Amino acid sequence: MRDVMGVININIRDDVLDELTFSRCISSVHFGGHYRLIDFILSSMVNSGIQHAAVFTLQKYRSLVDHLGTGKEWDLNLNSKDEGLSVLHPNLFHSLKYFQGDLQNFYSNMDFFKRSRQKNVLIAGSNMVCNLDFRELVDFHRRSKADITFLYRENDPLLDVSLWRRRLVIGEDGRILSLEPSEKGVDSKQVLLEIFVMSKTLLIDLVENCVINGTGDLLHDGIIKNSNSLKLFAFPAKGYLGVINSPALYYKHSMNLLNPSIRKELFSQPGLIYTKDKDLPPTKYMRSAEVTGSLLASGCSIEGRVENSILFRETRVEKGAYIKDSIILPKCQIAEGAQIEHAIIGKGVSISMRKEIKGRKDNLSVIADRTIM
Amino acid sequence: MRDVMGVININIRDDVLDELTFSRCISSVHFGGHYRLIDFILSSMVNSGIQHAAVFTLQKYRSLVDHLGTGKEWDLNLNSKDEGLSVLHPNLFHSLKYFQGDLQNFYSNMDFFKRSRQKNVLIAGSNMVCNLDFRELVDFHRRSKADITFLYRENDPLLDVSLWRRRLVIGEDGRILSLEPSEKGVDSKQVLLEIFVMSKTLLIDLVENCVINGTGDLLHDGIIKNSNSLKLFAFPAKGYLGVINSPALYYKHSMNLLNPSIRKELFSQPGLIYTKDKDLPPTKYMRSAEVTGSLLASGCSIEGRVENSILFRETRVEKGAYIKDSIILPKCQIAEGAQIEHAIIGKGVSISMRKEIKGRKDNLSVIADRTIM
Amino acid sequence: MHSGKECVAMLLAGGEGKRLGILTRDKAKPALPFGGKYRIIDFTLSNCTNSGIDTVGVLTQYEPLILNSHLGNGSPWDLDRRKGGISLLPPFVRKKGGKWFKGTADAVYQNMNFLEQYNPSYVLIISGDHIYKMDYSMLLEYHQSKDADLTIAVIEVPWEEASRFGILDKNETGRITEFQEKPDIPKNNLASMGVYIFNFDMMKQFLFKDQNNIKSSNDFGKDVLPLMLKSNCRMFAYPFHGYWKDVGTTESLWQANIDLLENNPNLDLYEQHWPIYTVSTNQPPHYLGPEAKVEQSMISDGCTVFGEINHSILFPGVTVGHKTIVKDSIIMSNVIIGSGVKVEKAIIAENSSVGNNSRICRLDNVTEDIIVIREYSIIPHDSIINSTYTFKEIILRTGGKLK
Amino acid sequence: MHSGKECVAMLLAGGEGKRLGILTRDKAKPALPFGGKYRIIDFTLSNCTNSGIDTVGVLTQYEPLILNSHLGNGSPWDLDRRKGGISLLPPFVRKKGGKWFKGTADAVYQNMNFLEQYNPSYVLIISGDHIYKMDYSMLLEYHQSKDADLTIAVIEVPWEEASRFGILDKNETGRITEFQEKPDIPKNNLASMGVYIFNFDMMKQFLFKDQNNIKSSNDFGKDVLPLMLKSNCRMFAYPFHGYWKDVGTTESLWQANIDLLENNPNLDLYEQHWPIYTVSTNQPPHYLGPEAKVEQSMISDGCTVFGEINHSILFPGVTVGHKTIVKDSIIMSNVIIGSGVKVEKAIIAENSSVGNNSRICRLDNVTEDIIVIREYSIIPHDSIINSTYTFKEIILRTGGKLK
Repeated sequence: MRDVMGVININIRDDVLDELTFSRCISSVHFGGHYRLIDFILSSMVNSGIQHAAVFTLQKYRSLVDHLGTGKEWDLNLNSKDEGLSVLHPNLFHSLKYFQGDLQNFYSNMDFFKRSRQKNVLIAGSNMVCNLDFRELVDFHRRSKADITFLYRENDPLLDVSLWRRRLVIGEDGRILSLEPSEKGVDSKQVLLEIFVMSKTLLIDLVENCVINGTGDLLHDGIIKNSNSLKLFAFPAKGYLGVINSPALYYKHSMNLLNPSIRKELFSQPGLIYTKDKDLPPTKYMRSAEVTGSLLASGCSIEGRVENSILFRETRVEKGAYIKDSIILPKCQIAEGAQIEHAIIGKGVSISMRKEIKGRKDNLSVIADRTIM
Repeated sequence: MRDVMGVININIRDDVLDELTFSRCISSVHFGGHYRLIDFILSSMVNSGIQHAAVFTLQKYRSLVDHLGTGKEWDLNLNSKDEGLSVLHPNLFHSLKYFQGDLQNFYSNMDFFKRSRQKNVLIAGSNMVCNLDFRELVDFHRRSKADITFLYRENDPLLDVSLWRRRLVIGEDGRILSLEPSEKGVDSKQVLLEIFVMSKTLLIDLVENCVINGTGDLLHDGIIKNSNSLKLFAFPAKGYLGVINSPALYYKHSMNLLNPSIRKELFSQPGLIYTKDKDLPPTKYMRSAEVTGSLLASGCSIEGRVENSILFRETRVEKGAYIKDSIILPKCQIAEGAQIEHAIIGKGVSISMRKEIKGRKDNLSVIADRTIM
Repeated sequence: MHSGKECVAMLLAGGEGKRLGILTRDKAKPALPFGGKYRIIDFTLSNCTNSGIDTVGVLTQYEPLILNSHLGNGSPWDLDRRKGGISLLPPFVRKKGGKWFKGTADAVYQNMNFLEQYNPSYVLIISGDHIYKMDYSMLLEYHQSKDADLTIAVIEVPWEEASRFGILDKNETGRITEFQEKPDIPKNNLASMGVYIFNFDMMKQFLFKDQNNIKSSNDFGKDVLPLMLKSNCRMFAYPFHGYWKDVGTTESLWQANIDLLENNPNLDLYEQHWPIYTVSTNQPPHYLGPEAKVEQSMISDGCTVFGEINHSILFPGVTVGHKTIVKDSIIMSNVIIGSGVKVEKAIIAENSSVGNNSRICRLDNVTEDIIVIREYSIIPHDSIINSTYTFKEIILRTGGKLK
Repeated sequence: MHSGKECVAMLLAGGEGKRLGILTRDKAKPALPFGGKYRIIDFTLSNCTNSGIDTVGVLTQYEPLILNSHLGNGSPWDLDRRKGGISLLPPFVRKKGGKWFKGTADAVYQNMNFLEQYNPSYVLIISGDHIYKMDYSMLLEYHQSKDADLTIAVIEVPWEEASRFGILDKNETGRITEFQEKPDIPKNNLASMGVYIFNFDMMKQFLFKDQNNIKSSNDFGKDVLPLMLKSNCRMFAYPFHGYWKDVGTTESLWQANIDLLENNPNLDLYEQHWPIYTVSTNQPPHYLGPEAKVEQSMISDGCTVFGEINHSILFPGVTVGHKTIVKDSIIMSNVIIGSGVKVEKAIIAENSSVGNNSRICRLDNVTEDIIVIREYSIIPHDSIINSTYTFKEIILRTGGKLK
């Protein structure tokens, strides 16, 4: 895998996650108790033997850059000798007011791609919850002599297929036979993922041959528009997979982690999921703690009751507080007698005594970072 | 010095250096054969025992971020445990079209300053050629119980005093007695440098008490306007010092490095100047090489004649080429018989056979990066 | 800065910890797990980091393998430096062979080359056996303010334990007037913590003198300090008042861990300004099952608990089955405890597994001993264990009983 | 990946380099300066980096101090990793003492714990004594494609030198049919480069067998390889055609350096895709004075030259005075040469100084010997030196003469 560069792309607008992306980009949204979304795709790359990962930034990337640091948690040295971790900043000459597709991001970093040693690129979105082994994909891509090979997924009810609006037909050998537009969304049971591999030469060609007008994206304007002249293949993705593009899917995939078999699949096979270590002591349970069916990160202090919930690091749950079916981001204070149900509580939120926050399963209560209630 | 944070500020517009800053910010302008301007102030900080340096970025910072890397060349780990190197990116919600003073840069990073462990800040511009020991300054600052202590310079003909337009009077104890505006520039022989130390609390007060309208700078709008209510002191700067704010001063201070005593003063006392290592072999001189009175970096290959000049890394000077009184940035090709005099040749420039580029001492010829002539 | 480092630390990490029995059979004492996720040496290393000391020589000797791999490149402690950082200093083998260090002073003397390379003004000597949080930069400031040749950090110990320590006396300026290593009849209870700051020049001088004395055991406490006092060196005592523990026995290791479960323990791991760093386990958050019950306990990343945890500490990656009760116990990393098990007042060391329906607890409630299960033990289903389990790996028939 | 690393390198760096005389008095051969700014070990380490091997155990033994400080945390070679990176593996001292490795195979055997920790599929054995550029990932691919147990990189050597090497024969598939370590009468000139890739399992098996043979010298070439061949293992030869040099003597060290001054040398240090990494000196660019004359030479950072340099190599930080002539010589780091000096066909080792108006050159032009000045030598003004200068530090009266 040494000649494959992993590229973590920004392929959707941040605002699809509402409050969760108010002060950070989607790659650095908290997920699963002590991770950020980018950890999953980045760890997948590292566990697959990729030694050079490039991460695009666009807007609100301060927390992302801070999270990635020198890359040492993934054993990738930032700016190391033609390998390791590269952070690709956007070209500040362009306007940044709105996200206008990823082509300009690729284009303004063409020098970087031309200079790099790897011959192939594996491009993936940053909003995937997964632990994928890309070696089979790359092997298949080589054997099939494809121009581009996509990962695809079969019969996955949680995948939002409307994104593609294409009718997908895959031949027995994995070749994509048809990718016709379909106004009403897709009725195919197979959905392409925004994870694909191609040669670096082809990437450079696609990007440079697109009319660069500051808008457009690689997938639709670079690949799909040219799909007649490209040999496109598809390879099935294995293992747990979540594509997070709405608060409802964020909640759904989070709560799935309370299922032991999903947790096992996601966090240990084929490799571990790495993240930035916050150097915290274990979580401490006091005499009055009552916690069941929940996932808790380090550094919490629990005196109250927690049920079927996910608590990120350094949250304090006081005596008599009750948290149910909820996700609590880092560093919250839940005071005595507070009641929280079907809610996503942002980072650093303080919930005062006896306050009640009750959402419904189909209408979650989402509290923005640092709110004091 | 553990409780002093070094802050490398962006205090002037990049365009004062014309072609040299076309594709990079002033901090990352090449200087002295294999350095970037920021190396001097950053190494000064490290050599003075400062263990936490924060570097502001604003525009065109890609080469700067790349140069700083993980900070390991300065033995500062990027994003390490409350020390090391911090890169402070601007707030992208604001417009970036024009440089509007540094206050907004400080303001949008207030959280960072509040969170950091150090009690004092030493703020310095990024366009200084120097090798300063800040320990005496900080000691003096502590002993004098000043609010802010500036470094100042006496009788230095190369300092551009017009920047300040203030009449400076320093008392015997070092206290700044007067800092009156003076329309016609300054006739004082003492000039304050944009290097000063104060407590972090005062910095936060100054920044937060300024009306934040997106313009204005810390020095003029934060400090000088409040100079009546602040105890300002000044301490003399020792050793070689260049403030680079015009192409003429860039050339002047560059050529000064051909003076052995200046070189010795700048590169070894009180500590070394660190920079990113490019892993290049030594420079190779062929049989026909004729080089005198010049400074040459690594990885060059010399067959021609070089006189009273500075050559950065990986430049090739062919047989019969003649370079005189010039500065050649990295990776240039100077073909057979080419003649270069009183010129600054940008990075990656190719000069073809027998081409003549002749500037004059008072009117240098400056060739932009990657030009092919 | 300039040519040298101001202060370099020499961390003595070769201790065997004999009285800790099977827990230190395969690792040096500084490598012992402590506090739910740490190893003992993490405390002194984090003290260095938090005190701004960035050059640490770690003197290893007894069973250094686990220590070596724990320390790695030093990055958890921010000690992965180009200049300085962590250097492992095992005993050195010359052409004619090599041998262990004679005493603590010999260990430092044998690594004089390492120190010379940094040419520090001061050398800090610390021991990887002790659990405490101390700002060495304050100690250094005190040392400088006293213009001392040597400063010793001291703590008041219970009178009955005083004869286990180096005991000293000082005058009102803090200058040390008397020093006795492990006196039979201690004159007071002011004990050396084994934390010293030397002026490097002075240290060299006395280490050379000590090496030239063939009768010397080349130990700081026994030989070098008394010699310096006799030579009228300026030796000062720096009083320390916080938590400081040398866990010498299995009982004291257990107690020091269990003490952390108090509401306001003497050793506070949660202080933001003084974090304790250790190697990341890269495990997901811990999970408590639908019927779990956890009280007065500390649980680490990667644990999965279906049963009941009471007044206990779970290190990372521990699994506890349904209807299992763990009480007053310390369960180290990656231990797997099956269903229907009862564990009481035990230490189960790393990577062991306990089969379903086993009982690990004293039969009588009279003795106060701790049951210790050695690392990598495999305890079959339905076992009954009521004494220290010392086999490294054993497979008994189901229902086996160990006495 | 997963639980282990695919390929871990074991770099043998304990070589004494006896025939290099005073140059290796205080440092192991892999630490010898070469090529204007490197040390010999930089070539194998850079090969690892450029081949994507990120875990390297460096087996040190003879005079490891300079090597240790050169390698540091491995960052120049991008080997400052959390998992893997550079690990220094000196001989280990157990309670009963320690001794040097018996042979190359013993050195690897003694560090089996280190290897087990990574549990690699393959182990690459290389020597820090050799200067060459090789892509080990191609070697590994070849090894995998042949489904080999062991692959040896081989090179054709001049017939007259063949008896210095392990000589082998292979069939048309590349499979090795014969292997003889340093044969008196070599049957051909295909020599082992001492670069091996083993399947880890197979290596373990044969290292254990070899240790059980008390008559064995525990050397790869002498014992393990012949044993494997006898046991009918799948051993293949990987032909290498580039530059490869084992600089065994002072003369060959001088020659290999001087060869770099050709217009198109066999060893090209300037290839962009295969950089050689080393520790940064943090020195400014070099300066040539107004009357300097430099021809057919290589000059490094931090040098200051006022005189004439002809067909010579200057390492970093060298100063050469006015009217001094340096010809056909290698001047190592931080040497200071005064004014009016003549140096010809000499190697001046690190940190020496040569006083004004001295002459360092053969009187007769008949002998071909190189004059070698040991590191840290101080040569007074007006000295005349025409034989190897072996004193570490000497102060003679001005005008002294050494024969």
